[in-house]
Amino acid sequence: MRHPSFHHLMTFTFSALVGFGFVMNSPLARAQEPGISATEITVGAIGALTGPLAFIGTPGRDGLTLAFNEINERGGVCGRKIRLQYEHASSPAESIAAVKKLVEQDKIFVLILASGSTGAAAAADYVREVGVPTYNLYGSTPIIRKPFSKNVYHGAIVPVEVASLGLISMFYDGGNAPKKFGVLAGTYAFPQATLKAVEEALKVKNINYIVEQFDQTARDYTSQLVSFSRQQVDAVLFLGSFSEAGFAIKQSRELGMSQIRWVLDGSAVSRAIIPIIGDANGIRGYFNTPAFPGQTEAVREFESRLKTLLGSMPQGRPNNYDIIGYGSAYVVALAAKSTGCQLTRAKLLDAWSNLKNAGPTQLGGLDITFPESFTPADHQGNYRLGAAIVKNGVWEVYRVLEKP
Amino acid sequence: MSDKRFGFAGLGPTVFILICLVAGLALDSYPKYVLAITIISMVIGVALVVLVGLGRCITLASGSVMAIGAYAATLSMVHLGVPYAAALLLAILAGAAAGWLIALPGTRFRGHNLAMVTLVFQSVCIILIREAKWLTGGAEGIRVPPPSIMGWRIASDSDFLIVIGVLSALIVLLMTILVRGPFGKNLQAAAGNEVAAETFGVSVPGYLTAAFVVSSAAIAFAGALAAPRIRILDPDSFGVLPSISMLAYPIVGGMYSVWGGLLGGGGLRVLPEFLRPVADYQELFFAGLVIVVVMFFPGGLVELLRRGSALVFVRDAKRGSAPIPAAAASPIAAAAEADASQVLLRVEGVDKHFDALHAVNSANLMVPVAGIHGLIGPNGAGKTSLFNIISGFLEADQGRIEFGGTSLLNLRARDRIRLGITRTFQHVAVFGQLSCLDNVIIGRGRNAVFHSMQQSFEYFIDGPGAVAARREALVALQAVGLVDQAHSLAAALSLGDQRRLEIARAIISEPKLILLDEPVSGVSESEVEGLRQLLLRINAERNIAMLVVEHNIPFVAKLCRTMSVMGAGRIVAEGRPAEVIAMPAVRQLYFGEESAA
Amino acid sequence: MLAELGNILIAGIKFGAIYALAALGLVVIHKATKTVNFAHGAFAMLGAFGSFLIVVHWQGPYWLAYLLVPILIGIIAALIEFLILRPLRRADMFTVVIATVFLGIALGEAFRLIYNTELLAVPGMFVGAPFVVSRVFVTKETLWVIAGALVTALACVMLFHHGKIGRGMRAMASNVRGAQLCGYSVDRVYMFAWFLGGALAGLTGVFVAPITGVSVELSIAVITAGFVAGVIGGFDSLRGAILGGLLLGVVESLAAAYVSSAMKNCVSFILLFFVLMWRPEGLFPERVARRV
Amino acid sequence: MIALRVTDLRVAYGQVVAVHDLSLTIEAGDALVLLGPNGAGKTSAVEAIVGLLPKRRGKVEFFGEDISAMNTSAIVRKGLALVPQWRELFPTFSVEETLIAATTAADKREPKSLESIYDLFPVLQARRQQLAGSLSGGEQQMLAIGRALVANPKLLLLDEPSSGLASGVMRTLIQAIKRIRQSGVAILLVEQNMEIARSVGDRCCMLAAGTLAWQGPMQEAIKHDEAARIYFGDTRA
Repeated sequence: MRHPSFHHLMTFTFSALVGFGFVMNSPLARAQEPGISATEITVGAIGALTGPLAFIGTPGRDGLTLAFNEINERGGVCGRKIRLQYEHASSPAESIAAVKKLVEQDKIFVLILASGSTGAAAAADYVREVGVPTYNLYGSTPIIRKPFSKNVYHGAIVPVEVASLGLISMFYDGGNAPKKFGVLAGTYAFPQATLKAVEEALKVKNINYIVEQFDQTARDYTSQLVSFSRQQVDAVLFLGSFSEAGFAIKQSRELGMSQIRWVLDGSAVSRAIIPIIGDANGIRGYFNTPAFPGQTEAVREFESRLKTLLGSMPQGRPNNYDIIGYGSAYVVALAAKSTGCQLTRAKLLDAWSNLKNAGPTQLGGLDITFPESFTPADHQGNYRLGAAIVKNGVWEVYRVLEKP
Repeated sequence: MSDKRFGFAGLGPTVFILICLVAGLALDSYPKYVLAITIISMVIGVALVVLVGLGRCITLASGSVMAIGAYAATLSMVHLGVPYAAALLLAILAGAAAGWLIALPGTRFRGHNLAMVTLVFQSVCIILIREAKWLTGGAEGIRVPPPSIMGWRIASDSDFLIVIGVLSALIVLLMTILVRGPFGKNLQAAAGNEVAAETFGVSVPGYLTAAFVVSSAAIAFAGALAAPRIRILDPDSFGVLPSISMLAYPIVGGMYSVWGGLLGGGGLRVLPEFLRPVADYQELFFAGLVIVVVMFFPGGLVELLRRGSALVFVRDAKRGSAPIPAAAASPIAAAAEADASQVLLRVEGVDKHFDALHAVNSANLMVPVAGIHGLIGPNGAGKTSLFNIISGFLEADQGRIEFGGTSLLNLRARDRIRLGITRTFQHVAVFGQLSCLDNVIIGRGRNAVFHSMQQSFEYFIDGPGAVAARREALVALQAVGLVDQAHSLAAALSLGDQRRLEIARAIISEPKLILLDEPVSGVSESEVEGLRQLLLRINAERNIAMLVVEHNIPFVAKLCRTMSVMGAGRIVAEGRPAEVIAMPAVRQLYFGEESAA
Repeated sequence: MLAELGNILIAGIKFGAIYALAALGLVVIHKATKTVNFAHGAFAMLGAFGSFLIVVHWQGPYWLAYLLVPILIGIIAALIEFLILRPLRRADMFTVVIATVFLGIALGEAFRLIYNTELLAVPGMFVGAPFVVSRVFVTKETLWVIAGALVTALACVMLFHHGKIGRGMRAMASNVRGAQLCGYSVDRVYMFAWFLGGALAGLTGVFVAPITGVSVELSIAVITAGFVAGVIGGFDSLRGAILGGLLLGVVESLAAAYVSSAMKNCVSFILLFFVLMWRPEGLFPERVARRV
Repeated sequence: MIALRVTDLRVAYGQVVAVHDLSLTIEAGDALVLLGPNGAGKTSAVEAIVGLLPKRRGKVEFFGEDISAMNTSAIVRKGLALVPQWRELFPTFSVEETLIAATTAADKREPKSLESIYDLFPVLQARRQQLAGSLSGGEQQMLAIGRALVANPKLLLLDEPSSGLASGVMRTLIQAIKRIRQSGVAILLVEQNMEIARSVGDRCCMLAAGTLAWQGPMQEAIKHDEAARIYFGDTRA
């Protein structure tokens, strides 16, 4: 540096900035159980609020918020209100930072992961060491589930091995027998995880198939579709988001490939796919809850409550992330309640591991998710999927895919 | 200005990181973690100062380079069982190789095309990582094993903070040494004024390549340090958007100093932690911040703080200004007649065409040893073309140019300094971002990339070589009367003083010949005479020959012993100034035919 | 096999026509003002969003979107020129590139904040069964996009090369001082060039909305494709931009079909790389008169 | 009627002062020559007058109107045209299109017909469709003058029209400039070349090192050998 005074100032300023921030934010250690006070239970959650994954994190936050508001209006759990502390995090690095903040600084009682697969995976890796009760809502990759950990639970999203079997079974619904399978998969994280499981399942079943891939947010599927057409594929399994699925299907129609039976991965099953395709009747896919928005009274009521909360309803919502967020909030509340209000983390883990049929209805919420059950050896709360189909321009769940 | 330097200044950034590290050890686990990745961002910020700030190269490939480091280290640990320390070294090598690869096309482009070339590298790299599933785990990511160094398993937050802090401090120290030493100065010179840089042996492509290699190696190292801390590597974490955010580090912090990189990288990484309550708006906030900085504070935060500190602390500008004893100031007006038989520069039959224009038409010229020769002529006479041919910036179609018996044809401009030819420029070409002292030091030549890197260490410890260089430079500055300004930025000088600085830079290498390109153009009347005296004195004291192209004929006439007059590409007259000016042919050249009568 | 190739080529030309329009806007701004607008993709995204508002949100007629959106985005672009680029006119290229890069990010994020959703779908202007000619399928929508985008692009080239206002921009592109001496005002011509570039971006957005939907990613997709197409064609040639766009679309399609669908983007980047290295002036540069 | 009045004009590039406090006037219909060696600041002065260079200080009035703060296009539209030293043509424009482009500068005044330009320089008519970049140096200079004339200016600034031209072409140019003057257009000619200066100008201003060194009738300038002194300095000493 040119001037010593400047050099000192610089060192001083920056150290002060760093030091000040952290000291101010670090509370004194409390003797109490973390996240529990006489009037409040603090629940932490992470998910992306900006960037390309915001479409998962934002509905997650909204669903959780709606459910906790309802619970609190009814007096809360164990005489305490539930406070949701939601932190933005997208990449693995951000996820770890956010989780550390929640666990170590905000002293949350329970952690909810509402982020995409890789972020959740990095965070899960950390919480396994810390032991904070953690609830993974949306992460589907095996990397989160393995190795088994007694403080990590998984909710509505089923493991890819289960989902892939459910997906394949839907091709045979209504007495259909596909001659040749095509798999159209995105090159990014979660489609790749599902692809791996699907390929294994197809191989086991000795089914003849071909795979084509596309980049995230791809909009031109002509070459992949032409390849399917060349190989006379009559059944396509789509692994990707609704927008990608929508444009792929739209283009298949434009290429005259109207005989294909489409089955979509859960992340692609959304209302927003209909306006892209236009006539979407007959398209199938699984949904993570027993009813599609609009299908039952309960879901319609959910939609109107969510709309009240948000002011207006963005296009394509509520989606499965909203609904899962809502249902999962109730599961957390039930787990807390079933400790007999002995609110310690150890008791919570015990109680959670023995929860049966947990869901919103047990606490007076709306019946819109599959009830979740856990055992000490199996922390996957739900194995069921709703097989959905588009009829008259709307999605509806036509049967429930049970655990294979 | 004293010969003494401010000793520990260069250690500042390193010490600062170590202070962060030590202070961080007392903190909770969360701030420890944030501090660790903040320090990593600081390293990236510093690395980008080298490339973006000093080298003025835009890069959108930082994300992929970081990924290369992170994956190189992780994959070698996972698949080959390489220990962490060796994996870090591998990451540096991989980063350097990546930098070199980007530089291959990268040094050919500036601005938006460079942005595009780096974007190509970035995208292709990420696609390859994603597609090589068998190796990298593909898009789902790969778990990074917990590292250990010499049997010490790095597991706790403190362990990580120590490893990251110490190694980052080390790499920042290396970068500081390079940035502050001749390497950094020459790089800035190369990016600031290519023509002038080449004249003094600074190879522009060489330095830009080095900038890519050095900064990429450091970014890759940062990636390798970060890998075990972020536990899961996946290609999307190193995509285009992170690359763009990293580009903001040096811009927001301040592009020209190590502090700027530290402040930008650290500040932008730690800011989101403070912005958590308004997390939805943070990306918008960042983008807005960068736009505001480029529009209103081009110097970044560092410049802002510097101005702030100037208000708080009174600058002790006069510190240690003990001038070198004045040399005997005795301009020798009646310079010795040059020995005309000894020819230094001989130009014979040089021809140059630009399409149909015959710019130089078999021109002959001769400059004797220690002589001063002038070249004048009306606009468009071809003086500049001839001058550029002699200085190596233009190729002749035909003819011979010999300097002390060696042919100058086919010799690059940057190689002429070795023979003892230097020059000044019509449009002053000082390196504005550098101090006068550093400007002059570049004039010593010996500016090959590796040499300047070695020299940077020498300068950092203020070794004998550095002291000698500084002394030589001060002597040269004194010769032109600028010794008091040695530590001012060249851009801050008056035009006349910038001309003097150019002369100091041209004479420090003790050349045999200086090519002076319009040395008084634009200089105020009062400074012209001073410059003339200066040139005469330098010629007399150092026996340096001069070739002067100038429009100001009275000035040339008084300065030179011989001169040539050019018109329409030909040399029309030659001889002593007074004789030449009186020639009818010359009058005709300037005033048209009738006045010659 | 031939039908297959036909289908692939038509898809390539459809996207190529869009790329051409995107590249054209970039080139118009660059040619007249020597600025590369990295926020161009964000302008197109705003255009697509405008089309969503008019067609879906307010249920307006489609032609209104084609009419209003380009004007609106043009005005926004001209405003940005006035507020951000004009103060930076004397700054170096480096600063300007950085400013427009982050401007693009800022616009994208602003959109995301307003409409927090993954994608907004916009219906096509035409519906109905495709035409079939020996197993080659062409929808009305595809025809409309190809014809509409190319006709607008050609009209723009005509305006630029023969119109009065285009003459001003070309004069400015050719020689700023000379243009001023002919009575053209730098401020006005620059602002108009940005307006025109913005309008082209807006139009790109309206054309592309039914094909891609409206999302933040659209902005990166458009700027990348537009830039690559521009460089391939010759960054200062309007005709080159159109040809470059079409070429890029077709090459991408063929590569995805016959090389590897996962490597589609790689191929376009490799094409760009080779053009930059071996023909930096582009494949279809403007003819340049010698002896200036 | 005073066509142009320049008062205390100073032009500088950064720290380089190119023109020091220059004052001069041109009567309507008059012809003034600005002489001086290279680097004397002549070009800077005329470029500052038409607004191509920023003025540090000083005032420029055109037919009584203060145009100091206007930008180039506005000044040109007032009827003050410049033929710049480097011609600044548009190489990709044809001759005809160049002339049409310049009609913009006529603004609300009536532009001159292209025929009148072709009448002045018949060779341009022959080259009507040729690109400006492909013309010879002399033709380019004619086109540059034609371009300035199309806007029907009241004052024409010519910056070294002779530079780089063969003597035959120069004579054509001199004739043309004389004709332009006869049509009532005032002329400010910047020259190094005495021959042209003499055949066009009545009055003469000499610049040296950015300042006005001498002014007076053209004949005086030659008789008193003023030019030689300014160009070559006092070399007898």
